[in-house]
Amino acid sequence: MTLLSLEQVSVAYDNHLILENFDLKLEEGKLLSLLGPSGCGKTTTLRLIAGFLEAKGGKFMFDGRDYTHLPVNKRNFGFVFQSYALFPHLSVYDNVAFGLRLRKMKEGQVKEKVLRMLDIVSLNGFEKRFPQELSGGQRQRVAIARALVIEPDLLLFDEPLSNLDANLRVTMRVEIRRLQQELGMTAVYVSHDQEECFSISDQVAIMNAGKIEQLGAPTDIYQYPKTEYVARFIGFNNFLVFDGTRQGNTGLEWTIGDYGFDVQLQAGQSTANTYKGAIRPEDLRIIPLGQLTDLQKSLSNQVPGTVKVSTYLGRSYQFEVQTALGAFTVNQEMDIPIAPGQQVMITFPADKIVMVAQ
Amino acid sequence: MTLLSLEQVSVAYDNHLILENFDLKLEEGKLLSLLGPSGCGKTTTLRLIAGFLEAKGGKFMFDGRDYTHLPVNKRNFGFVFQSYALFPHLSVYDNVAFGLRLRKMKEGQVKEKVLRMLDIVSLNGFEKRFPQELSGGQRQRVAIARALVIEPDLLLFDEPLSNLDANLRVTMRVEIRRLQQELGMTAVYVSHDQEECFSISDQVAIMNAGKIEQLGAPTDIYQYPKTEYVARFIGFNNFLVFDGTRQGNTGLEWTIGDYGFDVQLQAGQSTANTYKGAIRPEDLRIIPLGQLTDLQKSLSNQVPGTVKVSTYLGRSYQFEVQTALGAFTVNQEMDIPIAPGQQVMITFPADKIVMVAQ
Amino acid sequence: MKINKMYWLLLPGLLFLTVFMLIPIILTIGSTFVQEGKPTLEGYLYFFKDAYFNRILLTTLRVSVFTTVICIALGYPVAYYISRLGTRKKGILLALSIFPLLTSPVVRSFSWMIILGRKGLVNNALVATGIVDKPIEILYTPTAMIIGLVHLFLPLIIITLVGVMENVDSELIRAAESLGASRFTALRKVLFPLTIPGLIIGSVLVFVGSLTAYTTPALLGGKERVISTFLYQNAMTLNDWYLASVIATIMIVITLVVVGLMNKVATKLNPKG
Amino acid sequence: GCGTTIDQNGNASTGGNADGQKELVISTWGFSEDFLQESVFQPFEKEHNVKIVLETGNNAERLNKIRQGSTNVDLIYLSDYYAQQAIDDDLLEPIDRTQLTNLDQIYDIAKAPNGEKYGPAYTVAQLGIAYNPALVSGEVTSWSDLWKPEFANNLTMPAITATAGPMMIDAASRVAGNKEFNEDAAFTQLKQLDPSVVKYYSQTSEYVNMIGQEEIAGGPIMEMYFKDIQAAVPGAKFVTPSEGAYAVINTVNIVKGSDNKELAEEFIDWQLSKDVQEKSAKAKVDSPVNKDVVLTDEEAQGITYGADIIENLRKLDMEFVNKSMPVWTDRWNREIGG
Amino acid sequence: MKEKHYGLAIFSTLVFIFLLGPLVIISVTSFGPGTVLKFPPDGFSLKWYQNIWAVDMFPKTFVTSIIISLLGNLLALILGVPAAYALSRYHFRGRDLLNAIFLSPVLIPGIVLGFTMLKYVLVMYQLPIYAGLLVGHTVIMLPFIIRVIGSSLSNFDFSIEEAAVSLGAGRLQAFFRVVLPNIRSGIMAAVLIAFLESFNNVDISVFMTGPGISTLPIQMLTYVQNYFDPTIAAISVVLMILTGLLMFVIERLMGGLAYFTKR
Ligand SMILES: Nc1ncnc2c1ncn2[C@@H]1O[C@H](COP(=O)(O)OP(=O)(O)OP(=O)(O)O)[C@@H](O)[C@H]1O
Ligand SMILES: Nc1ncnc2c1ncn2[C@@H]1O[C@H](COP(=O)(O)OP(=O)(O)OP(=O)(O)O)[C@@H](O)[C@H]1O
Ligand SMILES: NCCCCNCCCN
Ligand SMILES: [Mg+2]
Ligand SMILES: [Mg+2]
Repeated sequence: MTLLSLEQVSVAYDNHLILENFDLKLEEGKLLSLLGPSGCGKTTTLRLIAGFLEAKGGKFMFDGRDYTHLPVNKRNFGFVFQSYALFPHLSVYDNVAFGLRLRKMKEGQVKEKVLRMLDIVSLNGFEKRFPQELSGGQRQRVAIARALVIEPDLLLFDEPLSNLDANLRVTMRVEIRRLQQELGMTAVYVSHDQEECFSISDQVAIMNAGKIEQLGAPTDIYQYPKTEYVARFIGFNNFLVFDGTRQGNTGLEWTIGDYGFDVQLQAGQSTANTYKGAIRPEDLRIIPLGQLTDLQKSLSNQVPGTVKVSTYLGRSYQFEVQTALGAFTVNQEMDIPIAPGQQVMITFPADKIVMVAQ
Repeated sequence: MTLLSLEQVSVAYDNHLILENFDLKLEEGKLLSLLGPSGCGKTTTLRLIAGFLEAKGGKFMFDGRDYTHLPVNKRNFGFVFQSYALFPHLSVYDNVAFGLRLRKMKEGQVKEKVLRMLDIVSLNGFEKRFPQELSGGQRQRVAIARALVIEPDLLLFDEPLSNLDANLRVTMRVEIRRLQQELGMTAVYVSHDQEECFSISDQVAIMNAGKIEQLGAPTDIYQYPKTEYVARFIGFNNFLVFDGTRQGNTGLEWTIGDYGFDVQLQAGQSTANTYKGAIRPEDLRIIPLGQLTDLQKSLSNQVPGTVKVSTYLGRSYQFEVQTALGAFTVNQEMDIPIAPGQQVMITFPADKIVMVAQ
Repeated sequence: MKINKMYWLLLPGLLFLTVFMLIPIILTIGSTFVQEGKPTLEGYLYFFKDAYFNRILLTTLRVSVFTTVICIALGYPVAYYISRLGTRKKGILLALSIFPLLTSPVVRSFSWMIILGRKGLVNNALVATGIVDKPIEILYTPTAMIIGLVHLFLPLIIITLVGVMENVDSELIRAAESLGASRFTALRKVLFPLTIPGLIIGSVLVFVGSLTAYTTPALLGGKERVISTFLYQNAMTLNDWYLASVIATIMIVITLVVVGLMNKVATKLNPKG
Repeated sequence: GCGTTIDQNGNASTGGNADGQKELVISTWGFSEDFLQESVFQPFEKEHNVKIVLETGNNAERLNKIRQGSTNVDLIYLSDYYAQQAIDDDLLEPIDRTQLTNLDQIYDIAKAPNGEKYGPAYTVAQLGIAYNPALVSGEVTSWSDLWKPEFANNLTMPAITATAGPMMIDAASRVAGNKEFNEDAAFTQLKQLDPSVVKYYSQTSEYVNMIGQEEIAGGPIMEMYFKDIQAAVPGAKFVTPSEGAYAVINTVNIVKGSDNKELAEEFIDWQLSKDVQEKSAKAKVDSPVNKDVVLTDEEAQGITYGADIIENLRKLDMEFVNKSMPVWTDRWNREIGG
Repeated sequence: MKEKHYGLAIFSTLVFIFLLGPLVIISVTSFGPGTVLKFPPDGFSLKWYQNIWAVDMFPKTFVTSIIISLLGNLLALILGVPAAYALSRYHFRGRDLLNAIFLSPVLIPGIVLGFTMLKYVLVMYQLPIYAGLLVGHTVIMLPFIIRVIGSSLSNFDFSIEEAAVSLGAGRLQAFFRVVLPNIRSGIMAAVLIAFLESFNNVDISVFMTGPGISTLPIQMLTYVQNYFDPTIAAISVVLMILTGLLMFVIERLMGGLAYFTKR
């Protein structure tokens, strides 16, 4: 059942339109992530849903009721602010208890809930501290606890984990997901951490300058971006700008000059020349030219080039490779990196190239 | 040449010790990252270096001079605040120009530098905006620009990119690294993004409750954590708690009950039973039991188990596997995930097991 | 919708002021432009043509401006000092700064006589240390008037400013210092602009207060006249409320101009304030 | 105590209170309230079964209030030209002198200071010169002595707005040698005095404090305050200048529209009675105008007493003063002390 | 975090000497035995303190003053706080004009304001004296309440108010539970200044008092026109002691002025 729907909503600051005819639908009990570059309107969308912003036009329906003009405090939505917005005059405990007390809950029950929630965000023992006396990450966790504890009808998260370390971030996102699913809460989630978005969401929306460019299940988006913009955003940093097609050894091949590329089309895609091939750095493979046999050299889906830069990424190395078709970025796990200046062959696996609208 | 050194520094809020006998050395022109869980004292360390905090004891030397009691403004350090701390009464342009104007730079030159810096942080056209009129990520970029533009002797970054999207974050970190190296600036960098830390740093310090637990080059730390704490922190989520050694097929084997593990020791490590084996989820391999030959089943470095949970991570799937030796987390790239409930064999590659102090 | 809400918040106060003050005052001021049923500016021309009146006006303005500037110069640093103190000390100093307001002007002027008089503490000290060889005249001069007014209004500006300064995030001062500003520069370029709203209101209160003050200038001011002397003479002794209202209107216009100027400067210093 | 006599609602418009007791609203200065309550108001209240409610403040303030009619005052005490202002503005009810049985006991000067239609003075005091002999060489005997070098930079004078202000203009005119009042001469004369003046006082407390702290050597002052001056400067002297001291005349009048005119007249008569006048004099609250009051030397200390003094006091023409005040004030502002 | 400001500390000390020095003299003279103010006094006496109670207009008008100032303050807060909030929370056309209007009572010379209010509020509107006095005092307190609280709100981060609302607080609840506690130093300043402004007021009270009703400053003024003894000094000392006691009680009851100033 559709719980939340934004229909043709427009939002402006002063006379500067931020969202224009924005549409969004979300099923009950689902978690939707908003992903998009800084300044594209994610916070604005959340604030609109929360009721902090008034739409210039359009309609916001929630649970079958028109929420467009419903006051914020009547909405029972939980909001985790990008800037935390903790109450400076209240202790950690009182910050978290705030919403419960407004609901006239008995102190005993308040205490139980608050302490359980502080436990979840690993802040036991910090009850008496004031926000000024906390580290950035601790503050952020208080903000999360405060929003979650009221078990709202809709949860709105604005970069809730941005100031947490990797481990805590994983723990917290698992907790958030668990609570959300256990309590059947619906949620809209903004984060810059793509792994986080993909792992936590039922739906991901990729935003571009106030519009949703693609909306879908995490695996769909991750594997099959529909546009160059989306592809680029989710890490398909390499593009092949085809100039035609030809018959190759194994079937139809896309060409750039003399180079031929075998590509697997997705359902609904034609061979029309309105596509670019996109591929992730970690899907490209490079081999020093010297290690290749002549046969290998003659295969399609290959481009020779020179390593320009090599960067250590922890797990893998990243190489900038200059080729006749432009520069490509390749991430490859290896023990001894290929040194800059070396000649390499880049391989573009046919099943990893995704055709995207230009 | 050692540019910066903290010697036996202690810092306390009220009477609550945060850093105790803290030592740190940094060479000129190098970038050091501080990594550690939320609340471990990273911000405190930066604030101490910046001069916002007074040490209870110890000494801070910079460039051969005693900086322990030098006023903040005499230090010429740039600070990027976790909370941005933008001047609300100044436009983006004036925020960035603030430090330059203090240096009595001519307006023409100020303008040139400010505009170039705004270009670097992709905020052209935002000059006249005020902080309140910016998105979270935009504010963060202004904070970065403001600190970088003065080309300080030492740069202190407190989670400078936490609110940026993945692409921008990479672009920005490359820019920061480039500027830092080009201008020969020394920097201390706090971030929760480990990839960011490893890719940008000359040195990484892993902090634990106000102490540095391990300090070293990124590759060293990444590959060879010395303690369980560090290992856990940088993603070695799986541990083998050995109970002895025995002679195996290929040499000495570490044992847990009947299970035997071939392990490559690092230089300096003995066979004394004071180690745990640590291994990353992405270094473990699982194969459904049915697909294994009997021979394969009898090899060492293997443990059978049952998949409990499977999570989509974008690139790979994550599996929780329950075994006789406890639960292990495995990340594996695959097109069709192994369903929960299936029996699998986990393989622990000998060269990926790292021995860490307990 | 937001706008409507806002008007509901403003309405009660506005209504109250309108009924009890605005309408009466507008009628009173309006009456100064009418004589025998005809519109006239005679009352105003009478004053503005008069060099003597203009001189008094200038003296008054000078005293008010001096008082305001000194109050800011003394009050601002003290307010900053208080605002950064531990909570306990802060309370004590705030309490101490309101004490002067609890003393009657007459006894206060008596104690200024003890301090500034010919045989007062200051003159005794000056003579004893040989800085001057005979007592200097401070009491019953414009200087004494200004001292008295500063003593009267300093608490006002201190309390106002402490209230405002506490809402300025101290991290901003650190940010400025990290960019190379000395503490003083940081205060000047960051704290100061952010406290402008409080400073303006404090200054307006002091300026208007010293412009309209009657008792303190009368008690300490010696022979120098200020404009409120005229207002009082006309109103209370001569019972000429027409001229009194004219003078009052002139004073109101002056303050409006000064407040306007201050707001202009304020917007320049803190466009977001 | 007097707390019981005050209407807590402050609502004096009914002219009576809940128990049907009449209310007499008296507007007065508000000094010596304890004495007045006990010796003047309470006996009157008892005798007439009336409740007296006080409105206090200085002349100008109270005058303004009866002008606006914001409270219904029955009786008002005013000094000198403020009474004349009230008359000029038609705020006072003509008095029925036949009701004032004690009128023939009082000095002529007090009988009808503002004309037969209006109230009598219930007290007359003299304005003379007080000084500190330690700071002034030689005797001070005359108004003209103020112009002597002994007073250079040592003198205080009443401000034009003080009760004594207009008297000093008259005095200056006379010092300048004019039998008839000469305004120009008066101002020229006062201007000459200006360099000597440390401060023009508008409150008597300023005078007392200044002389106490030796900021001044002396200046014109009402005799009734001399005891305070002596407390500050034990050796101080008060003189009645040879040209004559000025009469400070305080009257009591009925306010127009009073519902209690007869009662008010009875009160005025009571205020003039030997009994009240004597008690007031002995308490050193008011100088008596009732000729039958007999005081010992000591009782007369600090108050203006005795036919010889009172009959020689100079009394200004109040109507003239009032008419001239705007001009005098303006000239005084411009020409003196500026 | 402790910051050291020796220069500032010395400067502040000097300023406080300036502020409090005259009060020390006043306090000392209040113990003099003579009927005129004298410094240094000739001896020691408490009779002027006794005199405060002997002249029963002092305690009486003191009570009136306190009641008027407190009630007026409350009224001014009720009228002023919403206005201050609206003026700093929302940016709209006509805001400057409204700001000026709300400031206007301090721009008008008190005596003219007092006289005008006498003419209209008491005479024309026929308000009883007590009510008129209250109205007059409320009018002069309003600008202090609105502008001082307003300037505190100008640096207020309203996102915490949004947080409260999102947690289910109504507008009023959010204001009282979140906004107010965070600007309490501003409120404290406003209430204090307004109270003192009213408690010390002469100009308005002179016209708005009436038969049987007066305020302490008016009573004191009346007194000094006829007596020169240290009673007034003694009253000043008593007022300071009362203030000190009040602070002490606040300190005990709610952890001090800290309650109002801590952020
Ligand atoms: N003003 C303060 N008073 C008391 N304790 C404080 C104060 N500021 C910080 N702390 C405590 O000091 C510890 C270290 O804080 P710090 O801000 O250095 O952490 P951090 O490593 O930067 O954490 P994060 O990653 O969450 O920002 C934390 O436990 C925090 O609660
Ligand atoms: N008060 C304001 N006035 C004017 N423009 C604003 C205001 N607030 C935000 N904007 C602009 O609106 C756009 C969208 O802002 P929003 O905060 O929704 O971005 P975002 O997607 O949340 O970005 P980020 O990831 O950086 O937080 C930005 O370009 C921003 O500059
Ligand atoms: N005891 C005499 C009463 C006279 C009141 N004088 C009022 C003086 C006004 N200047
Ligand atoms: Mg945002
Ligand atoms: Mg931190």
